[in-house]
Amino acid sequence: MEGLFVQTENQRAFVETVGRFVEEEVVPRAAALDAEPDPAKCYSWDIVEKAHALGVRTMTLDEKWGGLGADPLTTAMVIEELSKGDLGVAITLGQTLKLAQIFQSGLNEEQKARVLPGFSKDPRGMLAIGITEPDNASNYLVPYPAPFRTVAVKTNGGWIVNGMKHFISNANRASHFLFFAQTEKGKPMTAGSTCFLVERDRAGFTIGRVHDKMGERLANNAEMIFQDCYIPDENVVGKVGDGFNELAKFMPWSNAYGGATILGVAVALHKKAVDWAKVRVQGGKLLIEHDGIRAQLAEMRMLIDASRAYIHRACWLAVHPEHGWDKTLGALPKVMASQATWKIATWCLEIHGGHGYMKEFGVEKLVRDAAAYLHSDGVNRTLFLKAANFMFQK
Amino acid sequence: MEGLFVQTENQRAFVETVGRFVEEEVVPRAAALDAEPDPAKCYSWDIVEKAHALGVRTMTLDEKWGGLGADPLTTAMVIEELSKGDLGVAITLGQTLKLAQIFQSGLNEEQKARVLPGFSKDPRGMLAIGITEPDNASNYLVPYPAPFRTVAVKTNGGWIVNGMKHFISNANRASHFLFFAQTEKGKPMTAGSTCFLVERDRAGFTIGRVHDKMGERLANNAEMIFQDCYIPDENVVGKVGDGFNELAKFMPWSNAYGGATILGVAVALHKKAVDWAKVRVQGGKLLIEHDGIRAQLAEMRMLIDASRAYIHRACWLAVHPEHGWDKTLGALPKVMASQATWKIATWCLEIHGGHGYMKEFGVEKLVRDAAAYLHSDGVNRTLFLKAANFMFQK
Amino acid sequence: MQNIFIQNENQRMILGTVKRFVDAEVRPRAAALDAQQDPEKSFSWEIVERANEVGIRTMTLDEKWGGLGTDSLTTSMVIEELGKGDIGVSVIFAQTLKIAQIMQNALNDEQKARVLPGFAKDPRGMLAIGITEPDNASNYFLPYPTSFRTTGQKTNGGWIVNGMKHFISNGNRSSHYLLFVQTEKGKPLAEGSTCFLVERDRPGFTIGRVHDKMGERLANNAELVFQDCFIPDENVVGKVGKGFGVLAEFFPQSNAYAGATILGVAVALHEKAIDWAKVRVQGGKPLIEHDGIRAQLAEMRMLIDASRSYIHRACWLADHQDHGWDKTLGVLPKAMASQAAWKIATWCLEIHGGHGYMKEFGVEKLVRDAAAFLHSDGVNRTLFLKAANFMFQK
Amino acid sequence: MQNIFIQNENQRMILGTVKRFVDAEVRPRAAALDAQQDPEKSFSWEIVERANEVGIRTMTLDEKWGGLGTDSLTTSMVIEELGKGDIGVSVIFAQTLKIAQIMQNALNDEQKARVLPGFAKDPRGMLAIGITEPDNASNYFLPYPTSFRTTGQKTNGGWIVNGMKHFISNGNRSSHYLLFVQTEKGKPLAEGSTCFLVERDRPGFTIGRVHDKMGERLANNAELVFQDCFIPDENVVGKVGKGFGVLAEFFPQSNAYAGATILGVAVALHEKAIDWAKVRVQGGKPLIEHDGIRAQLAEMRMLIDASRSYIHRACWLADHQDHGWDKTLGVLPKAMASQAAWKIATWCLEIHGGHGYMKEFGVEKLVRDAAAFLHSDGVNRTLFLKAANFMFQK
Repeated sequence: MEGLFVQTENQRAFVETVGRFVEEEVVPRAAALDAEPDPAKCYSWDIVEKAHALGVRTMTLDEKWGGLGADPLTTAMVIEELSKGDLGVAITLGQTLKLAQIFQSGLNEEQKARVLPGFSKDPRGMLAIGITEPDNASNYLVPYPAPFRTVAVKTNGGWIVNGMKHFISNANRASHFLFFAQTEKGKPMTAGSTCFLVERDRAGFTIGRVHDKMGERLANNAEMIFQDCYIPDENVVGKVGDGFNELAKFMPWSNAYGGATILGVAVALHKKAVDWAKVRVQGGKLLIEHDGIRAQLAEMRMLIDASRAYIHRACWLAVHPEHGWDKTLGALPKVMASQATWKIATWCLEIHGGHGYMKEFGVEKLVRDAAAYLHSDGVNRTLFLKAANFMFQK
Repeated sequence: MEGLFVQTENQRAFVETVGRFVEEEVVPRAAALDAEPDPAKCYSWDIVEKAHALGVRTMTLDEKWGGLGADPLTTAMVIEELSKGDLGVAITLGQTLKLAQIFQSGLNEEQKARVLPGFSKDPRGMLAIGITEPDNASNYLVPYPAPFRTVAVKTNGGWIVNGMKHFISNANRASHFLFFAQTEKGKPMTAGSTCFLVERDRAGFTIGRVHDKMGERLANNAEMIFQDCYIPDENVVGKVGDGFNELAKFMPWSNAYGGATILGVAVALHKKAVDWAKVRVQGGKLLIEHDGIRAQLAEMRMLIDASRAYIHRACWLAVHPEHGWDKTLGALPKVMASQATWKIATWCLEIHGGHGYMKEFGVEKLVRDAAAYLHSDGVNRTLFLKAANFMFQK
Repeated sequence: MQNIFIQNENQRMILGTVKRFVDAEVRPRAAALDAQQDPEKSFSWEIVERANEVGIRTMTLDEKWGGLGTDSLTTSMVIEELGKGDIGVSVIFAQTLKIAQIMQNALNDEQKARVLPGFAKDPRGMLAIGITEPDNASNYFLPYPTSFRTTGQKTNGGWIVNGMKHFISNGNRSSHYLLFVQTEKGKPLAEGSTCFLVERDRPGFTIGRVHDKMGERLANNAELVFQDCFIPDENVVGKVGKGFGVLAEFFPQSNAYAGATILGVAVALHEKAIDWAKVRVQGGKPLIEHDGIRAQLAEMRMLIDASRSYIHRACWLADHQDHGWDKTLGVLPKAMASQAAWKIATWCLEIHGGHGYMKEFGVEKLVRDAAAFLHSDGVNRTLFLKAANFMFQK
Repeated sequence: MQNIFIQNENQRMILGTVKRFVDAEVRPRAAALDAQQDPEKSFSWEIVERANEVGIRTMTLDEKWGGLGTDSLTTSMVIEELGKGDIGVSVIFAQTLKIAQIMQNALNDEQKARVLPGFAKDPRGMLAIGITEPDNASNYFLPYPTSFRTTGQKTNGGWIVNGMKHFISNGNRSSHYLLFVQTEKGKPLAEGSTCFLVERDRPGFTIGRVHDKMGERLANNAELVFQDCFIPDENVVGKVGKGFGVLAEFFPQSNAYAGATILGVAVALHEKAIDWAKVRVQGGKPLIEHDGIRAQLAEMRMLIDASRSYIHRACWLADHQDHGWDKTLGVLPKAMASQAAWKIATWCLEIHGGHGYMKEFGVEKLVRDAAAFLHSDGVNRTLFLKAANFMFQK
């Protein structure tokens, strides 16, 4: 199916490499990791190190930092490929790939020189970004004029930060973080927050609970806790009080990455459904010979291909905005892909009957994974409202 | 299919009578009337007179007024039966059946004695109710504290009314009307409007445009226009300034009637789909032998039967509220039935392929008819909001 | 006719007892049992024993056997009430209550005298029914002319049974089983199978794997394995070769019971969604004040009430078949309720955003539970095909 | 790769011209033409002649034949733009533009020299293709091994054709036709049919009924009737007995063009919905400020953009098949776009309430139009089955 969309020889070759990595390193480990009751144990450094060895972990870094300089379109293809093997792995690495792009664009030269070489060399170098707070999820997306609860107060040569973030992907695994704190009281987060760079071992910064999730378990999400954490001025990213908007500029393809992440799950579900339909007999003939099932398998394909066309368009226009970038492309492709995936998950489960519900077939894991993107990267309804704001200039 | 739900011998016999009437008088006329370009010509007095002769037109009147005293459950069954033949006919008669119940409950003795004998005897006696105004549709349903634009000013011995109503079923066909006018300025309609009885030939009251509709064409909807129309005090229904709430008490089953009205269209569509599936050959076998189509025909049946069970429950509880009436039953059964019908309409059209799109097969008329109840008796989204207000006490 | 629509005093009393049982015994245990890694440990004898104490376990038995003799409508209400607490608990009792009804009708007097008193007295007495085999699920439903793989060979005074069943609810927990066995080779299962009564401790009958499921974990499903298991002639239920008729004849309400179980889950999800919508603030006001969410909560209510109306009607007509029982009522109500529950599960998850995905909120458990009935008691598509066979006499 | 995603200057210029044409010539005429009772009168030669003047009618012809030589991607953009004005106008030109492309590829040089100059010069030159027969619609798509009923008997210097086609777009309006005829009896149509070029005035070829359709009325569909019609050998297109390959080989983008037509309708509906939401007040504020409506308007946008991405990709790959053309791209994009359009039509109607149902607002016309592509160019279910055949090599 990929043949449809892979465009250049380079992309094709790299995606194939990633595909082999997924087959060899991810797929054999995924079910057992998913089954760990302790969410922290669902994470695999082995997979990360193997990805590092292949150059996947750092592929979005420029060549001068030791990467491949992959563009967003290629990166989206790689993320989808990872996700065919396991959603959590795609998130763990995808988050790092995206943040490496942001680090390159958003950090100043001193910061880059300080952070990127180490990140590039460390086989376990992972990145995370702290935005979501218990009472502040959609407010960030829509945006509603509320402040962050995580607060930074100016002090000599730096800032004292107090507060917490939750649901943060890679939080307990990352070496470097970006996070947002309110630096001007009484202002909404969009006008009075600042973006900071923080290192894992900084005093006053600790990791809270690792969240115990329904699915996407191979990725860890955790709380970030700040208690009188001192962060020096040289760790401010962009401008004080304006980090928020500045950063947004560097992430136009973030939503499309979210779409690619969940689309891999759709492809994996579709493959399960096709494979099962080819072996399961009902009423004396294979399921795949039943009209109703055949048509449904093709409809899944349609939803996957339309979603992918949309995601790729968004990735490409994000770097060629003069050809017609529209801000809705920063909100809707993930919604399309996650709705499609959820429909496909439901149908795949139905096609498998009772077998889909038993853990040994692997379908139920994919359904639990598929559920993640009804909310990840923004609840779909919230993203519709965000897009509507772009469309109608609230 | 009806055998499922018909409960008493009386009901069964009467519904069968109506079924014959539909087969003999409605079905043979419907396509030609629907095709009239002038909406006023789509209406048939012949059908009304035939319905009168059978006692259908007056069946909800008490026996002392010459009717059969049919209860809401029986009436809902009859309305569905009519609608299997034609939606517009079901609306024309259904509106009259419902309003006759309201007249009996809401009019005072003098008013009843003045109106009901004539209505009962007149073979063309039809009833209408004027609520909707161009700027006031959902405000009435939700309700939002806006006033009616149609205003009645007190004068000696009566009221001077000015304003207009639109989209009113039977407006150009009725002998007697109820309508709402704002009698207290500055108050919302729920607090400051009064219900009036008005006769067709009253000076200052005229009929405006007959609306040209997509479907349900055998029913007429028209504008009611009041220009310095004098209405005497004895035509006030209920209390001045409180007619609105008082009347609502008499109509708990109104929404279920709406559901029964559109459900008949669903049954007609289902029948078309089954009949076609039994004769149309695809790929060497009848459509009805294709898994996908068979399953879909059964799913239609499910949607119809669940809707009907819900409608009947609402009708029965409306007259036995002590057994568990809930106000959502006055808002949701129509939504359920109209959503089901629209899905069935879409599937029926798809099953017919190009043939469904050609006027001679009659499917496209049913699709145009089915569309009516996405809004009739309240836009579905508005009714959800209305039900939510009942559920959450806004 | 009353009984179709209302809860009488007796029902209200029973449901009150069940609700107290659910609140006191099921809810406090459910999350921890669900979280057990070993599926066997997700089952709780304490719950069974408490249910026994308040009379739930045996309520469908006639009074002469120590039960309450509840009719199908009341039983379905109880099953729904249990499902509000936990789907697995609802399933284990629904099976037992249903099979007790079948036994009372289908066993001969000697068998009843032999089995029912012990079952009634045993506080852990549970029942199971063995039909599904790895290659024979939908063939049983549709039915397709294949044989059961579990076969019985006639021998002196009885039958030697070999084969296995899987996915059997209560398979590892029951004291007595009804088992379907092919006793005439070369015939399809609908014509050549026999129903046997099997006791738990019969030599040659063992329990295989307990299935590890996505959800519905408080119920155990297991394999039944038969190796040269001797079953005496006196354990034949009904007539040899007529096993298939046992279910069809004695258990029309089975599908509606399944519908009641999943409906309970839908209600629990709806409650979660409402509770969350009342406390979660988005854009400065609680979710429940957002139009879109309000309308959705009302749509959930509609789907629940329409499904319940349909289920109740099916149960009542199953007990009063001369009032218009139709065979589609034995297959479609579960499909309706499970589709509704799945839609509600999806919406509930979306409304909760990331919180719904975390195990501590309990929403993700309900989603995993809701998924069970896309296939349990028959994949919906298969049930549609079965209904189509009734509708079109294949 | 650029060409997949962007509109270049040339495309922008052409689309500007088309938009002006639509605004000036199509929109002002559409409602009145749609309202004509006689389906023939819904067609407008004025529109065709104006389109000819600005170069639309012949734009797919190579420059040497007097056209613009537009590629498939540009052509699909033009077709969508026409569809925004009126679906029927889009259909009549999509047919002509598409068949002109086929003719350039499939006709031999003598045939081209004979036909194309005249077609290019004739301001009313329109084209049609005759495939569908009353008993042969989906058999052509799937394909199922039946024969066409329209047969050709070899005779001296040509063929004697008898039979009929129906539902043919432009059937009564074309100067030239491509016609599919069974020339080898006993073979299925995929193996024994031949494609013929037929001129309008050929003896023995007449036009039957013009079909009276629900919508899409500005396009005429008609029957083609052949009674002992002699067609000379030099009118055979391609090879005798190989007619079926003509389409498959020369017209991969046909399905995407159909998708573009219906996508135009979706865009028009979306615009209507937005315009109405901006002016209609409910509960004291415009609909567009209601969350539920805002989110829905954004979801429509998503469906439109995902469909368009998919259509554009299919068109581009159809012209550059070595970059990864896949046969499913020749069947699924229309299914995607027509499902999206139908959902949008339903929502647009709901948002308009009663106003959408009245003819004067123009919404009901768009709904009737949108219904056309549930079947046009293949019923969606049939297309899913066709795609499944490509995916699983039946």
